[in-house]
Amino acid sequence: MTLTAGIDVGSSAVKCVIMEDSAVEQRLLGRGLRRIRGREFHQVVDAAYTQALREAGVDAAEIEYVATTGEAENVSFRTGHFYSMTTHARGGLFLVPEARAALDIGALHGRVIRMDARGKVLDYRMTSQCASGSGQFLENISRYLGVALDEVGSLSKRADAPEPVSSICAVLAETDVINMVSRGIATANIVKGIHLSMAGRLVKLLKSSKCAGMVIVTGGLAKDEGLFAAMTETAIERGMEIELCTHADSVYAGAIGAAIWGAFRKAKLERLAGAGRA
Amino acid sequence: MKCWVGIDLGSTTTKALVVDDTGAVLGRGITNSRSNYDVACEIARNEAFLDARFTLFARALERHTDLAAHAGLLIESVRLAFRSEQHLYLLSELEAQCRAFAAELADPRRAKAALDEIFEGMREVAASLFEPGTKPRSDFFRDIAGSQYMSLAEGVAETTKLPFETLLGVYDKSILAVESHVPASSLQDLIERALEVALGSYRISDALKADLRSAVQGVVEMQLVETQTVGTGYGRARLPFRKEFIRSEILCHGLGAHALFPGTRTVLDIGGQDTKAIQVDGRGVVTSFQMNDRCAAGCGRYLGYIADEMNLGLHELGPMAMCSRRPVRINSTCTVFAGAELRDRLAMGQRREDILAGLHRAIMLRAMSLISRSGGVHEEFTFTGGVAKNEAAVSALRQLVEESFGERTINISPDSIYTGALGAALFAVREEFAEAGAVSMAAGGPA
Amino acid sequence: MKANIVKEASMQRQKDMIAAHFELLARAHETGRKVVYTFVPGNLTELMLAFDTLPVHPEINALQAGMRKQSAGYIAEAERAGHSEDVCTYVKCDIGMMMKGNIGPTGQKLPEPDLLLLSYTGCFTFMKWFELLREQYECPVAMLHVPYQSTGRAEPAMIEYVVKQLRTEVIPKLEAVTGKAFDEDLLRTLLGNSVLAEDDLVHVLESAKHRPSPIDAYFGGVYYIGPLFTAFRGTPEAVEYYRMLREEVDARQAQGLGPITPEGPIDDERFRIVVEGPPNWTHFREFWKMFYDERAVIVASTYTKVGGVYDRGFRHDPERPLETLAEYCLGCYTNLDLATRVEMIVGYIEDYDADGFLINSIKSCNSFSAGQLVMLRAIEERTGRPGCFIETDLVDPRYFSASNIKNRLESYFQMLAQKQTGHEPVEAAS
Amino acid sequence: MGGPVMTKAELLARCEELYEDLDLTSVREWKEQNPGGRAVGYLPTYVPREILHAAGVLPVGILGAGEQLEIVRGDACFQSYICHLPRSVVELGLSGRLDVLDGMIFPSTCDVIRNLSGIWRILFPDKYTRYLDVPQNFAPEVGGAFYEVVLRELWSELCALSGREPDDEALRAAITLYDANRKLVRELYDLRAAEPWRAPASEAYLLLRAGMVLPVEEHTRVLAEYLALVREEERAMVDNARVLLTGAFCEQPPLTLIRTLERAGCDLIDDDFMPVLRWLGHDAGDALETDGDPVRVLAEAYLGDEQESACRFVPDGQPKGARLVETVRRRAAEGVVCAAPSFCDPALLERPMLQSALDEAGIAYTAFKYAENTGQMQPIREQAGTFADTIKLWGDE
Ligand SMILES: Nc1ncnc2c1ncn2[C@@H]1O[C@H](COP(=O)(O)OP(=O)(O)O)[C@@H](O)[C@H]1O
Ligand SMILES: Nc1ncnc2c1ncn2[C@@H]1O[C@H](COP(=O)(O)OP(=O)(O)O)[C@@H](O)[C@H]1O
Ligand code: SF4
Ligand code: SF4
Ligand code: SF4
Repeated sequence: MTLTAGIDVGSSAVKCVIMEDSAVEQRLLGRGLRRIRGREFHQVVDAAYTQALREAGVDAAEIEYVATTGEAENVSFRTGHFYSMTTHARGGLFLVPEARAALDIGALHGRVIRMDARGKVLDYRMTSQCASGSGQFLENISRYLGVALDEVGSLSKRADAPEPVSSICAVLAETDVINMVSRGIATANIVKGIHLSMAGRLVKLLKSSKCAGMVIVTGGLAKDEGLFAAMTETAIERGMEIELCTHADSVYAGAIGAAIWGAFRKAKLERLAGAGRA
Repeated sequence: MKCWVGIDLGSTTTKALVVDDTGAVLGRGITNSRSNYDVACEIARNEAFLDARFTLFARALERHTDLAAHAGLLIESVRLAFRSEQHLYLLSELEAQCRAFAAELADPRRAKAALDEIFEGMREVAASLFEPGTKPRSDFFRDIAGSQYMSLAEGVAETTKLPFETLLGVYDKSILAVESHVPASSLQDLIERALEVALGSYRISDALKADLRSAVQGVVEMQLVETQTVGTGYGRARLPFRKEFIRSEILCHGLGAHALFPGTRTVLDIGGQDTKAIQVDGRGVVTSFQMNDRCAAGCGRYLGYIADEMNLGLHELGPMAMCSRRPVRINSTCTVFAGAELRDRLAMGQRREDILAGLHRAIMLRAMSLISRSGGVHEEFTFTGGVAKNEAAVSALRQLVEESFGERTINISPDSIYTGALGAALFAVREEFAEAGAVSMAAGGPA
Repeated sequence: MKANIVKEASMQRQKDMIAAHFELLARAHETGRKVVYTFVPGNLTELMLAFDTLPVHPEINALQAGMRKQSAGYIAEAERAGHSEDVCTYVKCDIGMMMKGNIGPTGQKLPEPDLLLLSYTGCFTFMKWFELLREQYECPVAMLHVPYQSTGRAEPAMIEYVVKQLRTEVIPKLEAVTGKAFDEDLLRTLLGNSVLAEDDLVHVLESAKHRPSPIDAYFGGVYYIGPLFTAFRGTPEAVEYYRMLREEVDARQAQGLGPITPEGPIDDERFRIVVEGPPNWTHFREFWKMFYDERAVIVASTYTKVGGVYDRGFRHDPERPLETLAEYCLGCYTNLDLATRVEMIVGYIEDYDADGFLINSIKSCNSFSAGQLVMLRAIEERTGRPGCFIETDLVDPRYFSASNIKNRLESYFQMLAQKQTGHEPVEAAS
Repeated sequence: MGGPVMTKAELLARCEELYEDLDLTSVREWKEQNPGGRAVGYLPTYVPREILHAAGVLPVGILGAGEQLEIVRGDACFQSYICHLPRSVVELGLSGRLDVLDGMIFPSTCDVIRNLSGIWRILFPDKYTRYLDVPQNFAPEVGGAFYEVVLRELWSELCALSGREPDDEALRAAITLYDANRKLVRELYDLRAAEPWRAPASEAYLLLRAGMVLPVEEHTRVLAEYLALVREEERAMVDNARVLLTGAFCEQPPLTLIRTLERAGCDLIDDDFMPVLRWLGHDAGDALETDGDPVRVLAEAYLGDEQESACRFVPDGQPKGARLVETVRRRAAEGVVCAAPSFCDPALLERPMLQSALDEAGIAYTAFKYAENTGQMQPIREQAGTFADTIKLWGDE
């Protein structure tokens, strides 16, 4: 039994998990999530970590490997760091064992990671560096529209005539949206329009990485059922043979993957050390 | 009294300006453009007319032998009292909205308790916001109320165990509602109430008080006839005006800057999502201009995102950046990534002041390129638009202009944000004279 | 052009010519005619016709796809296949079209090429374009490297180099593909036809010097150059088309009529503008409308010189068939250095008495775009007339921001109006 | 550099100083020490530096301004969708930093560089400006003959600039000098491929950048010293992924990017940085013994060499990417990083062809774009790190 922690520092939130690894099986014991929101990030990491430990009922001293991922290289108490696509693939696989690709949608990026049954990364694609179509954009717009983030999804599903968003740039799209409001377009239709435009980009990414079969959506936007529905629609429309799925713990995928690789690495280090001694 | 109006429907703010037949400014109004365009116009226009009455009130006082000496202070306290009244009024509207939305939540009882606590806190602060000598963080209710609400809600979320996101959602929805309707209560009522409040703390003879009241009465009753309105700005196409009464913001900024500083030959306007470099001749007529391309990197909204990210008012960015000793170099000014860039650098251990200073310089660098594209700075230079209110932006600009073009006179008006509206108002005056077949006025109008 | 436009006979004629050409292409494999893909700038149409091959111009297909609103889908297809967002959208549109079955503008499937004739004039992207196509079609490429006129002159060594390549590379490959021997006399005859058509085209373009201009030399101009810049130069059909066009334009000019637009003729031109850069094809009508709504007429444009600069005196010379083709290739607009381009535009502004000029900077096309901002300053300085700068793309609708462009154009026209009228009363007042 | 033998750290510090020195101080110093000597700048890709040398001209590679310079006037000349290099070059020019140069050469590379030559003429009408056409037809009697004319013209123009007479002997000597330099560059790459931890890419990069400004004799000495030092040095092996970088042939990535890649676990064992140093893969001088005309020797050396580059046409019969695949195999690389400048048409249009060749050969790759002033390394680090993780965890499958 190995107890490991995974810490995923994103650009908008910190996610932590505590996992138990018995070499054949892993169990998720505790989770912690904190939005960063202008605060000093070490503080946020501590808060999220404490929350996860508390839920797991584990003491910090019991943790044998603290694995970080994302932008967590500065976490002082880490044991090792893994790159985020490696971890999202592994985490996605843990959550949905049939998944052969993870679509990670976070605050500033979208990326597709294709993997095999052991979590080996086969291919990956990222959205380009321009921020249009990212979670941050959605967040900004929903604030303008006065829609709480957790309502975005259900609202979008109520749309009857989605209004397309034309601009590539998220800032200019914001103006589009303001125009729509003043033209009296229903909020649901605006939100759906944004979801469709984001879905278009993300599905394009899936298509270019030649994904097939089960794809698990991870990251913060996995919770957004509206975006999920829009992506499913778009994928069907474009004749893609994929099945999108998500998981209640999708937002923790990176952290989970890190924790699992941490255990893997720890075992390997021990083997190496053992071999050294022998 | 006849007056002319210029409306600048910008991408972030809507400005209205009222001028008299000499082109002198009577009143200014400003509001967020975020809400409905028509409403934004309406609000800005109302505010400008109201402000015009303050100006007329001041003129009346100045004509009064005994009151003239007090005029400045008096007007100021009436104004503050007025703003305070207005704030309280909006706060009560906001509260009502929030409560209505909260009632629909899954746990209305807990939500109510949370709102009780938040609004109590907000009202407490509200009293002190408009005391003489305090500098408000922003001109906008949205910003002032928003930052208070946010910091209070954070604590309340912990104690009531209501998710912060939920509380935030309630606010976002409510502020939108508050911003999107023209206040029901007559603003004129407010002005009179404000006068009473101001008089309460003012020791002058009853006779003078009576004179004052009648001066206010006279001003309030005076008919302000909106003779002609010219619209401009990013959203001008949405204004319900005839085409002749809509002017490109380039021409308006050119003319406005010329009116403020007749020696101007180059104008830089940084608005919410566009940056324009304009060259004008000795009459304020535009001779060439350049605008940023579709990418909105480095425009005013950029600073907005940064302010949001730091939970600061726009007013506070400049002063903080000015405290920097070693600005960092920043290359990317993608507006949407602004927040990320900031977080990234904070995580790297760089100082907030230094990052901010770097960001301001990066924005002005982009602007400098546009200026060079339009032909450079050879004579007097005027910086207009909202960002000109930001001292760090101005100081970066001064430095860069000197580095690239040598020493130049750089004009900044405290009313820089109204320059476009001023240009539009002057066009309105001119349009009317032209229509009447009279000789039109000099291009700048008598400023 | 669409039906609601005033139809001139030449328009119908051009339509018929194009339809007939695509008909031939559709049946090329039945009839055994060889198909050669090639480009507009520096095209060797007479030489291709001398071998009885049928030319296909990928750029024209791309622009047609743009006008038919299909380009977005094609570009998306190419980007999915790994092409970058940053590169020329003509290429991506063409590749996407090929991936989706190579259905041409008339709805018929285009035949695969027997030869890719890469006469790459004025733009490096052409070279990559045909490298990409070669991977797909696995057919030979005849490469004709045309050196750049960096000092505005075609040096003898350059001409010699191009002629040598025609002899050792292009002609042998055409011979190999068609199984026909090179017939220089036939080439001379075809070149003779070219000259007639070229004379008439220049006459038409120069009619814009007249006030009011009977033509729009950009939005209308792109139609006028069609036959001469594509598959028809050297054919009797082209000669006849241009004679017809010339007569129509002369008639309009004699009657003092303005140019025809999709919403009727412009009868009272208000602004005369010179345009540098290609048009946008996805919003061609919308873009045009922004001009004719303000009664702005384009009196000269550089885009109508991409397939040959004829109005500065060049004509094909049947007496020196290969040399003249070499000189033609070397002289296409985008193969000229920037100073020469500036010179040309300044000349247009003066000769056509324009109020100002517009640069339509195309995201895709560095060949045109790199340096346009420097040209803008140089031209403004030389002529004292204001320039307007806008950014669009050829066939990627994502890069056409109507509100942004309209905003600029509106400001620009208001500025011209202020210049035209604003000054006098001011002086009167002061 | 000369003088007492330096330590490796000193040597690299000196190179980094040269890399960061946008004012071309070393060129100024050279001109002071060589009265009457001329210095002429050239842009990336291939330029026959032997001709410059033979004309008494110091060739100075102008590779942009990296991440260091704030761009104002350069941005005024270029739209946002054009790569970064020409902006910084214009900025360098307009800020007077290139005043020490007596001229500029713009080798045929792409439309941007081509048009930049015209911009240069407009902005600096008094300076010698040369657009250098390079043939895409590789037959000696066609493209070769044309190239010879071009080179002779260049030579006589440069001689006019420096007040010398074209002298075959001088050109022959120059060819020999540059051959010696190329030989050491090849050795450096061989060493990197064999023991990448000895000569990390970030060091090699600095070393090669020094070759852009130093006189060839001195650069050859620097290379020799470095090679001698690192061969002796005790340096522990590092377990990194062996990757090859392609696509960076013109606008160069900033040093921090190369360091980021290394830190993310990638050893760059081959690349196409600064192609002018490696365009000719063999000794041109060998032909001098059989052909008396050094200009022709140089022209044919160029034609005959099969350097694959996005700006060079691949004639029929040679599949695109074959050379890349061959290099991967020869260097025993485990993967390819396709790194291209943003908005670089040649590199980006080429990319799908290279990638399909890699796919076919079963070689792993990852791709991203950069600019010479890219500041945000985070996405690149994530991507390269994942790539290295993948190779390290499963590379041998
Ligand atoms: N309930 C929700 N519905 C929609 N979007 C959400 C929700 N919760 C979080 N998000 C989005 O998820 C993003 C954060 O995702 P995350 O994967 O944590 O990103 P990062 O790792 O970059 O911090 C935020 O930008 C936010 O917009
Ligand atoms: N008080 C202030 N202090 C600093 N910056 C301000 C202030 N007010 C507005 N701004 C800046 O000005 C921008 C809006 O400028 P404005 O000229 O009104 O733009 P627009 O006309 O596009 O709405 C805002 O995005 C903000 O960055
Ligand atoms: S277009 Fe918009 S999102 Fe993209 S870089 Fe520019 S500001 Fe950022
Ligand atoms: S870059 Fe320009 S000239 Fe070249 S193929 Fe594209 S559109 Fe044509
Ligand atoms: S980076 Fe690419 S596009 Fe830019 S100048 Fe170099 S080769 Fe040309």
